[in-house]
Amino acid sequence: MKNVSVLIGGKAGDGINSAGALVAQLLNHIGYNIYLYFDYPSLIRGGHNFAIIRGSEQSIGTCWKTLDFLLALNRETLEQHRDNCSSDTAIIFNADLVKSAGQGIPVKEILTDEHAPAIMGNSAIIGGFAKAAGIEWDVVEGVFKSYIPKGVELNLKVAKRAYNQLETVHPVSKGSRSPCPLLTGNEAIGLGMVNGGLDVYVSYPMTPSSSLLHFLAEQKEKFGIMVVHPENEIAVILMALGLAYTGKRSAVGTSGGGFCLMTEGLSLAGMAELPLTLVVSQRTGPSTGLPTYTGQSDLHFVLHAGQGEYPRLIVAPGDAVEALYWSAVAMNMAWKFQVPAFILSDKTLSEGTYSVDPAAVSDVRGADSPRWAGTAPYFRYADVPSGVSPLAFPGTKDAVIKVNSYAHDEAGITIEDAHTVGQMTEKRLRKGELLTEEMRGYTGVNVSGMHDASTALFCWGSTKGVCNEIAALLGLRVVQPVVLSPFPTEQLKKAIAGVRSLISVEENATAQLAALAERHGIIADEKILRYDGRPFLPDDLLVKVKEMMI
Amino acid sequence: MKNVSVLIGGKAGDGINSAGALVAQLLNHIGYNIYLYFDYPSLIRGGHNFAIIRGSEQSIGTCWKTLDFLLALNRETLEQHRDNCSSDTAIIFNADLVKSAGQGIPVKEILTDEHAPAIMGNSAIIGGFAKAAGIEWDVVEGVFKSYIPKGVELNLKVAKRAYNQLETVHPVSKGSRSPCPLLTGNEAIGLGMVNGGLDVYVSYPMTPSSSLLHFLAEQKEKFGIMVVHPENEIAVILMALGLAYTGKRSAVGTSGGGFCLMTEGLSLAGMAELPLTLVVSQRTGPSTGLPTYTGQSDLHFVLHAGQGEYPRLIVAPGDAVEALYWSAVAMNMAWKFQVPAFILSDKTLSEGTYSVDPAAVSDVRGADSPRWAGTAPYFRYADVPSGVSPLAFPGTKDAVIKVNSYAHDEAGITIEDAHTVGQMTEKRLRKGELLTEEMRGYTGVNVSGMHDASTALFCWGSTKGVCNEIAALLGLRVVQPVVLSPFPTEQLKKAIAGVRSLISVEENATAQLAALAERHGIIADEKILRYDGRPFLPDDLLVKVKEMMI
Amino acid sequence: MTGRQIITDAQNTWCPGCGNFSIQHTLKNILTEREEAGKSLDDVVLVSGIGCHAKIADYLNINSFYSIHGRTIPVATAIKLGNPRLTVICCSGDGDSYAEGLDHLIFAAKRNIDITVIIHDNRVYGLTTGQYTPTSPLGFKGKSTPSGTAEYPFNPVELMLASGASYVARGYTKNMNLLHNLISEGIAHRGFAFIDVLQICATFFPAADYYTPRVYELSDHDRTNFESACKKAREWDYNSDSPIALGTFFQRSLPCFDDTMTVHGIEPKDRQQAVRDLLLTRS
Amino acid sequence: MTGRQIITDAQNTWCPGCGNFSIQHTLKNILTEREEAGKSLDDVVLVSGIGCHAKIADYLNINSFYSIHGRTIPVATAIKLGNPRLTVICCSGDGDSYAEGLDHLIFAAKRNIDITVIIHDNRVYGLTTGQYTPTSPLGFKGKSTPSGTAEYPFNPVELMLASGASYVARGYTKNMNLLHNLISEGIAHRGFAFIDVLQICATFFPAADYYTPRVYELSDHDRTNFESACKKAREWDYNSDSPIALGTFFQRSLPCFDDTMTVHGIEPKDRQQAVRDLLLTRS
Ligand SMILES: Cc1ncc(C[n+]2csc(CCOP(=O)(O)OP(=O)(O)O)c2C)c(N)n1
Ligand SMILES: Cc1ncc(C[n+]2csc(CCOP(=O)(O)OP(=O)(O)O)c2C)c(N)n1
Ligand code: SF4
Ligand code: SF4
Ligand SMILES: [Mg+2]
Ligand SMILES: [Mg+2]
Repeated sequence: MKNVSVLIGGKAGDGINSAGALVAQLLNHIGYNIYLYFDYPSLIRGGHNFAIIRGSEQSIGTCWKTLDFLLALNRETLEQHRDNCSSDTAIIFNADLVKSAGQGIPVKEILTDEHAPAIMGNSAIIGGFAKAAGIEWDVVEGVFKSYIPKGVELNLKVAKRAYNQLETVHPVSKGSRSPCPLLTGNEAIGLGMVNGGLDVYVSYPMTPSSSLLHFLAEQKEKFGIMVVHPENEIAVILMALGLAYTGKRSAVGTSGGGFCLMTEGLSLAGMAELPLTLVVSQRTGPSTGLPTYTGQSDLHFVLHAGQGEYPRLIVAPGDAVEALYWSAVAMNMAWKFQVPAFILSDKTLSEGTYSVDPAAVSDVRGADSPRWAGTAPYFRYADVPSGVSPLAFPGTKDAVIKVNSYAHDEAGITIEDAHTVGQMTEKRLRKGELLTEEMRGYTGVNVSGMHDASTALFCWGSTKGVCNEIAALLGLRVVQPVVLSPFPTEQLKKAIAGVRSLISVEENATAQLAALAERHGIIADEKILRYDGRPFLPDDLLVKVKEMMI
Repeated sequence: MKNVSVLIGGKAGDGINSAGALVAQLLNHIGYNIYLYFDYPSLIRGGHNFAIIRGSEQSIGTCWKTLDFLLALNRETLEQHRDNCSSDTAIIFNADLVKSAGQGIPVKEILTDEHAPAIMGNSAIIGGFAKAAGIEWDVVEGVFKSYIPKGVELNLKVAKRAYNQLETVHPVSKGSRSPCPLLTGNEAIGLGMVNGGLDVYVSYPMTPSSSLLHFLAEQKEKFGIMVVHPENEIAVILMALGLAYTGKRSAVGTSGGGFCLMTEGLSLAGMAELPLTLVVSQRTGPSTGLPTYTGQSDLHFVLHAGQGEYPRLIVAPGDAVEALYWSAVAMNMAWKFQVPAFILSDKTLSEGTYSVDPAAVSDVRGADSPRWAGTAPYFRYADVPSGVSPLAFPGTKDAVIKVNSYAHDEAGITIEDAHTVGQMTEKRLRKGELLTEEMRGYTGVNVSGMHDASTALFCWGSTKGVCNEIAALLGLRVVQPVVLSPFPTEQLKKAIAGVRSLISVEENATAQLAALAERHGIIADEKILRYDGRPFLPDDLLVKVKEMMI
Repeated sequence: MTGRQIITDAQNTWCPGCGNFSIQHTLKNILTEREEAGKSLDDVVLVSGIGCHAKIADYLNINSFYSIHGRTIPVATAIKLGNPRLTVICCSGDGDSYAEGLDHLIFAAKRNIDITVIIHDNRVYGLTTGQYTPTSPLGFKGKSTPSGTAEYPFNPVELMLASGASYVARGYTKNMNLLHNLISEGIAHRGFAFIDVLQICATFFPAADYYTPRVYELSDHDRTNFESACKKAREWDYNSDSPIALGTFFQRSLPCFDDTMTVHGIEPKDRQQAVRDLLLTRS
Repeated sequence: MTGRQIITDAQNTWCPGCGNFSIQHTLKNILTEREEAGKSLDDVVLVSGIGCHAKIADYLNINSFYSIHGRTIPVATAIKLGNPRLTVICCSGDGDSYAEGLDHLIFAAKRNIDITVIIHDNRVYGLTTGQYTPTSPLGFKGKSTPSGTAEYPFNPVELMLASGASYVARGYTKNMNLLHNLISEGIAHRGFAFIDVLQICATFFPAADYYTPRVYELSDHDRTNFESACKKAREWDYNSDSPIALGTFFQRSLPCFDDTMTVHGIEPKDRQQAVRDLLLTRS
């Protein structure tokens, strides 16, 4: 068995997310690459939560519909996921609440016997799963010891009871890779930004960006960063710009509605040429929409947000490894060109968990704007050939540093004459050209699958995972632009050379990537769109792609 | 003489705008079509203001560089506009402050003699101009009596003194049309919205939209409308949506920075399906930019603003007559399809003055959504085939009217299931298709000039005026999409049939209309761009177009 | 509609023990009484923000505008302006109207718009899983401030008094009688009514054990006296330990924004004439 | 830089008689004194919004962040957080910080961030040619309210007291001595300093004839007493006729946000190690 798929489900408040993480670590520790998808409605207790954990010897970024194991903490889990079960699916359930075929665990009895509190019930389920999957006890013990913060011994006792009661019905053979770090997309973005030199993270909570705020707040001492949660998103972005003015590498994070409130500050960043990194994690829109579900419908908004014209970088990583890398790049490019740099994520990426090779952590900080040579007077907007004026920060001897939201001259003083306005606009445009040039040095378009296939799946962001899987099955090419602005037209043209059928696969209703590519002369022949908040599953996508290929 | 061009200039606070309006009325009353351009920096007193008033027997919407008359209230006017003078230019000036060739008026002396206050100095200049242009005294008298609110007799005395002192050096022959109303673009937008049924205008001041707020506030009793100026633009749009919920036809007005703050509310309008009319008047960006100068750089922002996907109407009128008409249409479409409808203007249009045929005022109100039939329960989002659910407003017997920013079911209750999310997204998309269909019944693309020319100027908004002028001179076609969303692809394809060279003429740095057209398969061959805050002048554009045509 | 079912069939997703149930129950009773008194519920509109509190828009079977985070109040203001015959009730959160959209709250008080604002003040962002709000005590350890906040809370009652609110009260979800009276009074009050409700968040700020021994009902208090209202308001600063007054701090009568802004609409054909007349003045 | 030319060469475009000249002059004097006292001007940052007041950013030859309308204060807050050694002065308008961005003002007070906020309170939007603001008197006829406003002003001094500001004062552009003292004190005050300056707008709100006979300087006033600060603050409500107190209403000492938020940065190589360590805990 090269692939294993486990679903654990229960009520919100049942700790499904952490139980899922433990299952993921078990599979990690028996040699698999991991992908975890967490599905939950917008409420705190009750409702139906579930996590799907997949292990594979290939690197993966999507679930598979059919399950090897279904771990049901309640009846609803069983009812909702019947469709995901085959006759081979091993069902493990809390026998106190559920009646089913498969193996029941008398959770209450175990807890009572062990004098353990109710929250340890999940350990029984996980212990049972381990046995059903034939995972050795010492793996369970090791994982529990590493990942259970409190009362690990008692949890182990509870788990062991279930372990001993169940049968190995669906043995999972060991995979070949050594355990590696598991990170959510948001964690990877956070670490990437830290690698890129992040000094201050400013954010107002908004799903699915909040877990990035929580992660960085939790780790702030460790990384020596400041984390600020202000009164609203308008304050967030203006604070980030104030910080950038003092030379601090700042970043903000939000989702669509919060980003709306940042657009005025974004335009200020463009005009004042203040470096800024923005994490925008998409969810289902419009408006409040589905806060805890995914979407890819804000690409054009992010591309054009803010009045007026100014260059911006947009990268849309497809998994945690890419997130780690590109977040550092974004931070660096913001500083190198004094432009806004976006890390465009989506709920699937932000809250999904992926295996990350630690070798992916490299120190990419380094890129920066030139610094002022110190000969007064200082011109904040010196009209140098590159368009990138040397920086100085307040407190620097003899520098009078004036940044300005108005049209301004080289010194940063407001002007209104046509000549200077044109001159400074061109200076900003030149930075854009330089950024385009710079990004040619990066692999802005990923190509995977069969590199010479004449049918290509055209995708961006987290749908990369599912596209890769389908491409492997059908022998297709996958073309995934990671850099979306400046648009990597030439790289993309190369990437699709020989493609006769370009199929855009997007989680929105209007095929936004396809529209963007069209503006650059690249036409998608077909579109497969999903806009109900759920990520594509390989099973469904497979059918749709096959239809297109007839 | 078929064309006459007058510039009047002085300090801010000198009343240049109203003096310009009087000159415009003089030309209006001797039979000319009028265009007035007003140029002023962002300050209250001092600086240099000027108005260029042009009269023509053709309908016009642009200035001409070379002047027939230069009326200089101060020395700066003379210095700044030397380039606009030819040997034929009649220069009239305040002899107390300016020394020049031409005819000086001893303003102080006249005022002293007539015991008139300083502010009446402009009347002397205008009187002098009238004489220099050979305009009969009774025209002056009539215009003064109609347009000077206070102390008209004394003003006339002052004017008469200057009139008597000067020579007719540059006689302006009478034109052939009868006097007609002169309106600024903003006034035309206001009147159009009133015609379209406006109940409440909500706005926070921001140049160049403020004069619309002022105009409607001034006229509110006359039109029976409410005008609200709240704490900021966020409140503005949310108030407009609250009003729409009660059945009031509301509109908002702003410019780029204020519009940023409205984007979250815009997305709410999209999701909650609340009708909303938005006036966005562009100025030079990014950020605060040049508040009193023009630009056309917010098209893509307006096209894509707000997270998520939902249909919207965008119309960009090219002059006051179009503004009057299309503003009413926008208001109606907002209500017919329960969508946001934009009137996209720019400083040149908003604050320019144009001749408007009163026949252009027709009652276009009428379009509306179906109303609820009254059989409870009421479903605010009834999934009818058209996608346009029947409306009811709170206070209606037995109707429970629930609007919602979350994904919701037909009753307006929050849901999170994939099926309903997809269903309601499709309902909203269907409205978009219907809107597209509806707009096919309107002339969404104006074609003027030589209809069969193989070179066409491709423009939008106020640049229509200057393009028309050049086209007339060079025998070109002008293709001006007024409807920008839903994009009138078919009409546009027809409009450019036979065009071999399509030249986009835009007041931005990235050719936004050309980019939009490209996404719809229509490629501009050349681009002429201006981005220094100043509108194109025919003289300059002529040179550039000729270069392209070589 | 009479005898309407006041609670919808929407599934309630508040946590067990959540104070929002008390607020919902109170509103339900008040609506029932209103119907019993022969007043139609068709004229009532509920406006909510986004957060746990806001789900009440789904649960009460009356007209509702389920708005966006922080923007409850401009919507409610406009609904009242659009149709002054409506009774407009705002259910908002402390994150909603004390953080994201504080300015709107202050302006509503300043304008004395005739709406009733109920703040479900659980002193935490519930729906986004537990971050500090402007009323969380100093040092509160939320998910965005795991080592404790660096900010004192502000006192919303004091702020509302300073902003010119004409009805200012504080309730508690564990004192439902009083809550009923305060909300009823707020609705009856002609003008802007503000009620800060100490709402128990069972999951992220379960403060009942703290509040219950400290709360007391205002008595012998002259609600028309601004000075003593301020004094009482300051007794508890949402941070330090002290008795917590519940009840109406202040009430006075002032002109309402919805009255002073009233417009006399004119007939469509008169409007068109008005447009024509206007044009005449420009030619 | 020492002995620097404190006024830039930018052309000044304020109207003749504008009170902004007094504020500029006062700041110029204060900066000169600072330099004379041996403190560098390199460590001073001026942050402004958008409006007539904000043009001061062009005119003073010091570090400046000419921000956007209403957003002066979050920028200033962050500059102080980014580099606590800097002296941060905010010049903001009444439209700016009482309307568009009121929430930020209140939060700055609440946080006690060590910045000095000078509100050029001309009680009108100057730069957009004369609309009412939150401090315009009831019935003010501005361009957006030609038949008079329907709103009472709020009292910013009272609001700031209720928000927890640790230094609260009011100045007047026609009393430059006092203005000098207040701004100097505000800058010297460790914590959030708020100064509402009654600034004459010569064009749209020429109120000198109204103010001059009514203003008086606070004396015999205990600025550490919150109750009496409130009382004095309420004496004039920005609307009715009454004496107008100038001076410092209130001052107290509180922990500053910039202190409590301070972070100890770590070296780039240690950071990378920290990232690696973190990864280890996840595998
Ligand atoms: C503009 C914006 N920012 C952030 C969010 C995310 N968000 C949803 S609810 C909420 C907090 C709600 O807190 P509160 O108003 O106190 O309500 P509670 O859940 O505590 O009832 C936040 C931050 C959002 N929906 N919109
Ligand atoms: C978001 C936004 N809305 C509106 C404006 C237009 N605007 C510029 S200055 C100003 C008012 C300024 O008033 P105030 O702050 O009192 O400054 P003053 O001119 O009176 O000094 C406004 C509304 C803007 N620049 N940005
Ligand atoms: S999180 Fe708190 S406020 Fe939200 S439903 Fe649960 S108990 Fe209520
Ligand atoms: S309008 Fe008023 S505030 Fe602005 S510069 Fe003129 S006098 Fe000063
Ligand atoms: Mg709360
Ligand atoms: Mg002002």
